[in-house]
Amino acid sequence: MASAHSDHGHGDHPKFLAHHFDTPEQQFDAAKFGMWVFIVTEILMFGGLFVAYLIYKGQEPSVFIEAHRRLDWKLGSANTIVLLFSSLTAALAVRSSQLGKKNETTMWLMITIACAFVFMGIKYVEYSHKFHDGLLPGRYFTAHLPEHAHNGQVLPQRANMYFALYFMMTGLHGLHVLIGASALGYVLYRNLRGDFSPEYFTPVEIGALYWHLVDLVWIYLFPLVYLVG
Amino acid sequence: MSDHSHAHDDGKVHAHVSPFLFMVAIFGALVVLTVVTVAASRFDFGSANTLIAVLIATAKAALVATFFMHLKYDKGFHALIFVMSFVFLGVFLLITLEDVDTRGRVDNASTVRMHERRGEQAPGGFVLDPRGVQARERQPAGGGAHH
Amino acid sequence: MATEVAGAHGHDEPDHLAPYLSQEAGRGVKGWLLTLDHKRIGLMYLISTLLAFFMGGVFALLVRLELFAPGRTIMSAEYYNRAFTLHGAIMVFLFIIPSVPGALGNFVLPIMLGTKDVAFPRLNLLSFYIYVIGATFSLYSIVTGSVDTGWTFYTPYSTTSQTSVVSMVLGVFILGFSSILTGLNFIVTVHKLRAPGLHWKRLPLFIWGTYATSIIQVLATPVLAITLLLLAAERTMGVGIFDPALGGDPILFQHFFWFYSHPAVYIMIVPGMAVASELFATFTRRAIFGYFAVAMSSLGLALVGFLVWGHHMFTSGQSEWATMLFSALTMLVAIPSGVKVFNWTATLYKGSIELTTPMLYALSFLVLFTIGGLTGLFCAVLNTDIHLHDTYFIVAHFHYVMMGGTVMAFVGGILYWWPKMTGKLYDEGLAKISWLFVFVGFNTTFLIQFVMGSKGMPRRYYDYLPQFEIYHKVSTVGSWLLLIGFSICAWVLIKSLRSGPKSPPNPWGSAGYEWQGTESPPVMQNFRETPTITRGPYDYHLCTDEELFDGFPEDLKK
Amino acid sequence: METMQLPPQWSTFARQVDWAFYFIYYLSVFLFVVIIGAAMYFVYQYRRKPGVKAEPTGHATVLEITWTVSPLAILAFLFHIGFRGYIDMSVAPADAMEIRVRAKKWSWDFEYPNGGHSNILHVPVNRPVRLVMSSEDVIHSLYIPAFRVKKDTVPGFYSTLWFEATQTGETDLFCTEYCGAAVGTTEISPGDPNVGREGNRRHVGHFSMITKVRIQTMAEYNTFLESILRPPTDPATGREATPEKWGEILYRSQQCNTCHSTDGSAMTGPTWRGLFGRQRQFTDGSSANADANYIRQAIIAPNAKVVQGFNGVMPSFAGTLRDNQIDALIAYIRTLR
Ligand code: HEA
Ligand code: HEA
Ligand code: HEC
Ligand code: CUA
Ligand SMILES: [Cu+2]
Repeated sequence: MASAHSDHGHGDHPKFLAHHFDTPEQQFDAAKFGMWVFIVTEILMFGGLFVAYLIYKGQEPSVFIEAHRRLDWKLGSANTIVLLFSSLTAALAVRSSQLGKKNETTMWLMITIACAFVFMGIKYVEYSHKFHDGLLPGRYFTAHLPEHAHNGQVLPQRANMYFALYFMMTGLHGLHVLIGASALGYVLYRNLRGDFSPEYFTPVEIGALYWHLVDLVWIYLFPLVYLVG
Repeated sequence: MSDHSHAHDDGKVHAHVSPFLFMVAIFGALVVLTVVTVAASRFDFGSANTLIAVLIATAKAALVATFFMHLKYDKGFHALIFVMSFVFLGVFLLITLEDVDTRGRVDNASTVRMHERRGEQAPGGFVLDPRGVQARERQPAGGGAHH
Repeated sequence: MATEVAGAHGHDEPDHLAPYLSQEAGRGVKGWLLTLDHKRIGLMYLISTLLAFFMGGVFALLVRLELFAPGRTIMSAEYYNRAFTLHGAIMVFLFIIPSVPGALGNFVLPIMLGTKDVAFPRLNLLSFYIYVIGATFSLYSIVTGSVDTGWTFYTPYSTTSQTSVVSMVLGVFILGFSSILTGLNFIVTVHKLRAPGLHWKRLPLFIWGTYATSIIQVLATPVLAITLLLLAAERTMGVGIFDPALGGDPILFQHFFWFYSHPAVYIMIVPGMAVASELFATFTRRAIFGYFAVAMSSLGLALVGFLVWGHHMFTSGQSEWATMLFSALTMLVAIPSGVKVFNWTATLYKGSIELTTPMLYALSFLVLFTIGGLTGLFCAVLNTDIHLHDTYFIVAHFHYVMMGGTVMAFVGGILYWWPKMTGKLYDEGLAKISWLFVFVGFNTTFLIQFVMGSKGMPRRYYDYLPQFEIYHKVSTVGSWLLLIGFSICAWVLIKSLRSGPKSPPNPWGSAGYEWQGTESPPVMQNFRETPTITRGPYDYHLCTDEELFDGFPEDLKK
Repeated sequence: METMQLPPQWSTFARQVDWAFYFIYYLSVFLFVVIIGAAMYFVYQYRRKPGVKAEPTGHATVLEITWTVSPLAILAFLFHIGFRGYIDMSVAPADAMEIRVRAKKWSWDFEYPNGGHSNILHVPVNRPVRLVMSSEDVIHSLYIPAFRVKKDTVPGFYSTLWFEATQTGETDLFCTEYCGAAVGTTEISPGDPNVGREGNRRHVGHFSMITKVRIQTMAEYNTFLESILRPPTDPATGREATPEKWGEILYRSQQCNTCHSTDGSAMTGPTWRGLFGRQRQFTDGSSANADANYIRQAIIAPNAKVVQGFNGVMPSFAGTLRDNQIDALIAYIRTLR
């Protein structure tokens, strides 16, 4: 508590500073630390799926290789670039709000959110394709039937496991994209309202951190699921 | 707060502002690595495939974390807990893999899906859909280990 | 420095210098349900977790009653299966995991840290409501057919059970988030909001324990979340990751489940140990022996606890290699637990011991946890566990650690901080009687279960062979003694609320920061002025016994 | 030998396990008495007395290091004894006799090398026996306390277990992995090996998935093996049972009665009363006449066609029931007009 005793007359207690914090720095650090701890929990949550994926892949590599050919690596790559780019714009949004450039922040945030929608759009195309081909998880998997043959070939029925994991992983990730986009939407709203300044840009920073996490998960998901069968 | 008060004593937020072009350069590097990983997947490195993919992904993740997420200019503790989360995940993965990989080593009829000697599949397991008979014939030899 | 002006606040603005229970600190129902104050939230947790304990206890009594005689006694087999599942699930997820951190931690932690609130008060309220929503889902599951899977939800039984598994699983999933957010909040609070002068080596052991617990909550609970999500997806969409009929591996489910649930047993016990440390210090008037070792052993338990989950799977068909590895690693957890037990015992040596009810509970904790922990070793040793696994020996083991350990510490902690929380004293004489019933009742119920288990009585049995009847009878009678004990205890608390004498600020003469620096009950912002810490939490040697009650010579105030 | 804490020692493992158990037991008693004894003594000796202050806590680094490090030695030893015992339990001798165990809700089926089946486990004494186990629905676990052995049976996997009995006699075999219960009560026969003290109807489930292990001399065991290939003796006539009677015995011993009634009431499965020769409607819209072939099919592959109004929960008895047993069941169902 560096300036422990200056917390009384509300005069030098800025509006954005909650009553139980002494300094803006303390509040900023706490928020950021909190977000990092939260990121840790997200990593472990997604991690569970990655563990399941790697274990089943290790058990039946050839089935997984055959199954992963049914994903469209081009769409996957496109989505990778979209997310990487949105990560850049999110970082730039933080930068511009640090510099107090409100309009620029608005622009970067809007681009980031737009990227989220592009990503979900591409996902939609991919998903509807999979549904159509009977590439559904577990019990609903039908791509081993002759009517779903692809270039005259059908998948082994065991490939159901690959798609179970594919849908769980990308589905949960997609959900995070939506949550992240909504969080950024809220940040955007507060930015438009003029809440932020070079002294106070915590929500932008926190929102962007979360968005980078969404990107991080995809960075692992893309090569493991789309590229290495 | 005792652990941060030494850094600055004016209590204001002091965050590092990264140069614009630097950020764009990082993005460029990420795109290049994406191209590399796609290109690498065209070649078969055998069992190293997954490892290579994970290594490239880790390089990308490191770039995002260090520069976009400002870990480089942040408290060391944040980097520590970030890395620790991967360590704990590693423990989970490795010991679980250890189990799955070593089943049936001591007794080859134990915890395996197929009875070696009788060639009978364990009941209650994977049921082949009768409609997919043709599919089964097409299956590559390696993948059928558990059928 | 008491220059705060109440008038500076608007009408609805709570008065930061009014006692937190008073109307000025927040009016009516809204002042409670929408409060951001950690003390009020702590109290709301206290009430909810006690309700959960009561509910879990009722199911326990039903289970015991059914087992009083062989064959059908009061219910059918299907309902018995629901009863023990709900007993286990409620006790674990609704009661014991949120109990100490949620209720006592929320109340005491910020005060001990010399701060006004936790780092994220809004998040704190949110975790409480997430808890409520999760509990509601679980209750919904109970009324719509309930669950009969056991608290462990093993597949493929849980994927095929006809009962209302999905809503229970979602309930527990949601409760998990509550637990994660509380842990996150505490970690940040401990790091960022300590009062000036309160460096790590001066942290009370309660804080160390809660901090270690929070680390486990944050690292382990997400894996439970994904496990339960997969289970729900399994039931609703048939994804098949854990379903052998679709090529999945049920043993993998057990890995996933125990990767959370073993660390979770330390989420349950470490806060209990944390409370016990405070009680031992206060009622021996002495610093805990080996403070540093006790603090580090909490972290040690948190970390080593992540390496041993497979000891629940020795007979599951897990590979022999993994089995041996897990057995070896499990041995290691005895070390930090042992360090704690030895240090508490050493603290008693040359203390000035007062046998108040909280101290009696702390001593019960010591005795019962030692029994529970030592019997854990029978489970950790491979060839004995093969025999004991899934028998009543295991049931007795975990009741000794959970009920004999955590619940004893929790009740001790409630009584100890009761004057701080409510500003009222309770009836010590009656409380001691209730303790006696609880202690004797507990041992009657569970000691005999060790014998029954090692003789071969399997757990989760609705009916049993005649040779086990006598053990079950004794055990059931014990559960009635427990009921009497807890009923008296509930009466003690209710009586204190209604007509207890007003408590002085520090009725126990404790040197703890929370007793020295605040009123009982504390004001809304805890301290009239920000404290500066100049001494350790257990520095009894710095003052005379008389001074203890009125405040240290070089008090927190200066 | 049976002790206070443990069941009789009827297998070669038992002595080793019990030794480990009692070693930890006395170690624990010793530690408990020392630690808690000391604590209680301190509580008495240093009770609060007016004018006596607690002595400030000092340091005793050597003591602290001792009690942190020395338990390691004990723990290493504990691991060692458990490990040795476990290795013995994991590796069956090469000459072990193999018995196939099939678990299902809520009964055990044991298949002997000669192809015969029983639902009580018969084993010869002083001969290593290896069980190769499987389950077709949920996880169960086979537990024989007197042998100190236990192993889960996991659907989709095989698991193994071995032991060598050292004494003839009869002892209990339990299911120790929770596996649910049937709705309501079920009719049982007096000869049922399971527990039941509620007359001829009782609850069945995980807790009733109990049977016996009968340890016999080699000669007795061989006689038993002979007998399971023939119809059993009819208690009423004392001679070999007729097919109809055998079918009735199987109806109970194979636990068909947990799901099928013979009195016309529907339980988990359709009643058998009046089944034979009736027209059956299936959930897929098709229909068939319940003749002998149909019934055989319904027993071997029950879920190929599911009768309307029911769920396909009946387990397949292929591999469990032999042809002449199925014939006997058909003969029995024929009598239920
Ligand atoms: C609060 C909860 C809690 C705690 C603290 C513990 C503590 C321990 N538990 Fe327990 N356990 C449970 C809750 C808990 N357990 C539950 C709920 C289950 C069953 C779940 C289910 O199936 O439903 C279970 C089951 C369980 C099993 C699985 C049994 C089975 O199903 O087959 C095992 C196996 O290793 C085990 C071991 C241990 C060990 C080694 C410890 C150790 O941490 C104990 C360490 C403590 C001591 C050893 C005593 C003090 C130390 C000394 C006095 C030092 C000197 C001692 C020596 C050198 C020996 N436990
Ligand atoms: C925190 C954990 C906890 C606690 C405290 C308890 C407490 C008790 N438990 Fe247990 N129990 C479990 C966790 C716990 N349990 C778990 C996880 C399982 C495994 C489930 C499974 O297999 O899936 C289990 C299983 C279990 C079984 C085994 C069932 C079986 O395998 O078939 C039995 C049987 O005796 C039992 C009994 C009891 C009894 C008699 C108590 C008693 O101590 C209860 C005493 C409490 C009361 C008597 C309540 C009365 C309270 C009041 C009157 C106060 C009033 C309060 C207010 C007014 C606010 N429990
Ligand atoms: C777990 C419950 C269960 C058990 C045990 C069980 N069945 Fe069934 N059985 C069913 C159900 C449910 C159906 C109806 C659905 C179907 O046709 O698969 C059925 C259908 C049948 C049918 C066809 C009946 C009809 O009405 O068309 C026959 C024949 C049959 N069972 C014989 C047996 C025999 C013989 C046994 C024991 C050796 C047995 N069942 C054990 C549940 C069971
Ligand atoms: Cu079968 Cu329990
Ligand atoms: Cu455990």
